[in-house]
Amino acid sequence: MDIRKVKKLINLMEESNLSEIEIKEGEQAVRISRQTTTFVHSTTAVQDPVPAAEPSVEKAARGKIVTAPMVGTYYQAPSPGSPPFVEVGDRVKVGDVLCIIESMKMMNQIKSTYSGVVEAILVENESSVEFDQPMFTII
Amino acid sequence: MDIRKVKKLINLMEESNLSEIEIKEGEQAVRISRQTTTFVHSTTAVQDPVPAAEPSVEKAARGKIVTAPMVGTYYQAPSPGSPPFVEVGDRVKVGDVLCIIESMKMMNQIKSTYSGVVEAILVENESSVEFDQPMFTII
Amino acid sequence: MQKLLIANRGEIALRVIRTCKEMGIATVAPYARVDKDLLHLRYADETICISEVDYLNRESLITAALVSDCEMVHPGYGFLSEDSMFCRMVEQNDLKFIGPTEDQIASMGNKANARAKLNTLGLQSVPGSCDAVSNLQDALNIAREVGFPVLIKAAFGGGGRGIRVVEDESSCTVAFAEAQSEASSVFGDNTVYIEKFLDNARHIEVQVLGDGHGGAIHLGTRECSIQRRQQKVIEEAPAPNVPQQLLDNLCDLAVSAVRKMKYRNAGTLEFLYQDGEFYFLEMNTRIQVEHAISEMISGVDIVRLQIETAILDRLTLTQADVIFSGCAMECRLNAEDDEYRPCPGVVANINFPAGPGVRVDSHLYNGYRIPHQFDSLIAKLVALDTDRDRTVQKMRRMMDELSIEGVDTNRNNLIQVISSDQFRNGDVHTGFLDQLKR
Amino acid sequence: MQKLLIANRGEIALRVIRTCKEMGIATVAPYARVDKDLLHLRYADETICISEVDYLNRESLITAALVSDCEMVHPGYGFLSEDSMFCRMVEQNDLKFIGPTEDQIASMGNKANARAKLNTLGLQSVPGSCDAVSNLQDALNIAREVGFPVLIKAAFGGGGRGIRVVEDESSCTVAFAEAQSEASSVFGDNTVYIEKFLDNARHIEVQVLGDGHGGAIHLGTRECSIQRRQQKVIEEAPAPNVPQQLLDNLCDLAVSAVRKMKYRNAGTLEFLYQDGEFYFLEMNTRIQVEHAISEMISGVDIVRLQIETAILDRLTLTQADVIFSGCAMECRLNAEDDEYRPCPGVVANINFPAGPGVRVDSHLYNGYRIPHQFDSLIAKLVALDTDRDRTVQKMRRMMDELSIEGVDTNRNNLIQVISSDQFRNGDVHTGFLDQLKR
Repeated sequence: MDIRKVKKLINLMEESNLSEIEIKEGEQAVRISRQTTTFVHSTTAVQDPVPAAEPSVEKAARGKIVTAPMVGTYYQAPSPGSPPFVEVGDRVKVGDVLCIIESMKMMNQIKSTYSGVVEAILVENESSVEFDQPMFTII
Repeated sequence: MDIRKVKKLINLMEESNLSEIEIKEGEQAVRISRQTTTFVHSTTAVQDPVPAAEPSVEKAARGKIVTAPMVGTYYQAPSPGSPPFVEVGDRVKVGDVLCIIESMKMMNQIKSTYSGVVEAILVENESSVEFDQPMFTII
Repeated sequence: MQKLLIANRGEIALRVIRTCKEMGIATVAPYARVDKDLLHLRYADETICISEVDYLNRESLITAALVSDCEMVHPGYGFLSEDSMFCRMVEQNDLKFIGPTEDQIASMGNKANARAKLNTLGLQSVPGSCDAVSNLQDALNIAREVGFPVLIKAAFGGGGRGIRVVEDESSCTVAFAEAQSEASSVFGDNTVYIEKFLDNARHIEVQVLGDGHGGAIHLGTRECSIQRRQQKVIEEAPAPNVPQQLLDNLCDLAVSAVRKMKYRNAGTLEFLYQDGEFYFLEMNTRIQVEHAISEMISGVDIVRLQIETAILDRLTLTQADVIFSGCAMECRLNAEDDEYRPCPGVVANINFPAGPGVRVDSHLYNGYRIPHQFDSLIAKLVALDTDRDRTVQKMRRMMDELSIEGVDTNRNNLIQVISSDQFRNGDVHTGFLDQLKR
Repeated sequence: MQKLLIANRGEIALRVIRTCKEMGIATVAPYARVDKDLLHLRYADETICISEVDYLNRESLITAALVSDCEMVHPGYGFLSEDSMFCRMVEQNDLKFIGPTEDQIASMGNKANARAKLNTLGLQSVPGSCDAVSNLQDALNIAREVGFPVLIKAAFGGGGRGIRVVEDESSCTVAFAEAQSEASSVFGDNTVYIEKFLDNARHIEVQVLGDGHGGAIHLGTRECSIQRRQQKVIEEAPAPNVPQQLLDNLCDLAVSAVRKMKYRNAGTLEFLYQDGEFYFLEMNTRIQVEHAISEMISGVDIVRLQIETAILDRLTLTQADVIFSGCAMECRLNAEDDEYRPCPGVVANINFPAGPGVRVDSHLYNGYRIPHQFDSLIAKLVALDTDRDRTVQKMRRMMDELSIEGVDTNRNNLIQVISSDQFRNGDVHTGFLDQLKR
């Protein structure tokens, strides 16, 4: 009987919150049981490391988020000095241009995937955005 | 059955807060169970893995344990050929010599710290014992 | 302070960051969203999410470098590291590409062309076609000339991919057509070439570094014959059981060739070795997974040398500066089952070996979830000792210390190999692992 | 197969097991019950519980060696490693003691005697008494001669313990009486001796190994001036900013002395260095915590050399075999708070640095409970690079990677030291840390 296997079994059991495991391999057999009531913490507790900037869950819950489909530089307007494509409070529909993301000197128009009112603009003009970064909240 | 494995199993059991482990290898089998409330000496309790899966710890829980106060070689009798100091079923009182542990050619008489009947002798003659290893159960 | 973008992930990204930090170079780590928990992201000066799961989008990577004001891009290995278009785009955007020129990548990327080219530079290739083979009749003629079995290889394959064994003349017709069609569909180009199949050969390679102007050095040889499905599993440096004179000749020839190519930055020339002869196989124009063992025997930080070469446009070491000592060995620990199937999962209770002469390069940490989308390599276990016997002994005890819970690994396979008498005697060849498994 | 008992615990026990496994030597690990979760117990071939919390019981350790059929005992450092009685008892029981002879331990254990002895062997001591000082008048005479401030030291102290600073003549009377009384109560012997207090000195030491018959080699110098409360915190090899000729002379003198002593096995001669002169301080007759940095610059496994010397009764290396290269540095990570108070606890989410030139010797693992009864050393972080600047840079990035939860450590203190300009310039002395803290 491999001690390693037994350890794995115990981990399995803990993870699965079982009270008993019995295993036979040919002439070998293992039975493991435990009292679930006294179980406090697992030896293999999985820590979730702090992730990089994540979209705010609260905002996400209250509206729909338009995220950046690519990494690049965010422009609010078609050219410097022009009025922005959209401002907070504007009503937009699916397909309306919301902004431009410049990537490799290419200007990519980003269109709304939702209809509604622009609740918030989450990035600053000419700042860089990363993939999946929230840019607009639309409610 | 390797005693090392049993020891590891018990450690595993402690760490994982298990109440019972049973293992069979061919004709050999060990079942270890514990109640968290009465758990005292189980790290080294199962030193004699008998084929018939006799849970020593249960016995331990029912009696008082005399453990080895030092590492050394265990002798059941004052000299080879002499009758043992005690046998299972003997009645002993506090201060009675139970065995000898040889350490550095010194013969150390080990005296009983309990009064009662010798329920079990957990070590074999001339085997080595480690510190705190259970040697006798007295009820 | 200079800034470098690492166009890669996992252990090699971590490896590059470590050297950058020591050099005082800031790092930018682009990452796919599924990789947001990668260890090196904790140490990078900046991180930029570039995709859901993709590291092959050239525009995204270069844009990430541009928006973060990088001056340099390190491609690592795999992904875009041997993509000449990526190199070109990097340089067109006034970024330094830490690797060879676009033309050198393209030239060596076509394996049929590389054979022909390095032949003219003094390295004999594995017997076979001089260059690409475009029709069946040529294929048959060459195969007859060198003798069956032969390999039909995709010119744009490489690294063990796009290879077809042809046992005899009767199967050649079908195999040739299939190889062309497969090359076309998998590598986007149906060019193939033919090599004699050396069934008892060893895979031995030479680590080189060029300054791009005709200067070059080598960092010795590596033996990489322990392979599963043409992927390396255990490597060691230097190659054992080859007369020193032959190894020295090989290194000299390799350096001579890369000097003539005016090769820039790090590269590896791969050879087959059989019956006392070396045959050029292909050239990898990037740093390799197994670079660590060359670092161990030479004391040279290859990533540092790569970056210094790119920044200064010259080599900061001469051949005389490189002093070799000892024997180094690497075992690749993969999250895979006995059938080499990848085993993603959450790792726990990691215990890596340590102590004198031990190096473990790994991006794992307790609680890390190994994603299923990428390579199964999870740790490089590297040992250095004064001679091969001791190094093998050290690797053996490292395996005893190694434990990881949560995923299956090839640990037991590795132990089986390094414990075998054949391996301990240094009696290895590319079929070793298949024979051991049988 | 030979078998060795490790009369120690923690990282050094693990260190010894690693080499034993590589040498094919079986190991027996005696342990105190509070230490049952120590990492090295997983790797030992046998484990024997010997006490509740004690590693100083000679009989228990030797009995454990005897009942498990060992041939050898490695004492590690601390505990009984410099106990001549333990050495004698080990040898009386036909076990090999991996260290010097009983007489050599006893002779060097008396620090007053060691000063006198090594003076006769060509090493000048720190100015002070020739030998023990038994009365106040002698003490005053010597102090006046060498000039205040002076140190009154317990002959059986050592390793920074049992030292009293006397600033001027007026406090000498009381100090002498107190020093004698303290020496008597703490070290069991009231013998004291006097040294001039060198307030701007550096602590530099030489690693030696002798064959017991007049043969000896050195493994270079170590700079150990970064100390807190006379305990070393950061060490490096070789000692920086000392003319090479002086270091070579020092090593030659040290080897010459240990040859004349017919010294056996590993030892360290400690010196103070001030104004271009080296002054002998004391000799440690065991392996030291900081041995790893000498291993890194020499490529020699000192524990292996210790064991080979003990088994073969000769040295397996000559001085010519030892090639030094690079600069190595060690930071001792302690589980302690800012006031150097030990912090026992359960460690979690350990992340140790790795990569080229990095070695971490530690017995920690996630979930391990650091007991309060022993030393607070939890990891030795060791860096090797081609020169001192790079080594410091490497150590700096190692500190960035290092993280441990569950206990306080001196990580921030270490970062403060290695980041300071003064340290980076190699401008260190034994008062460095106290000044930095102020």
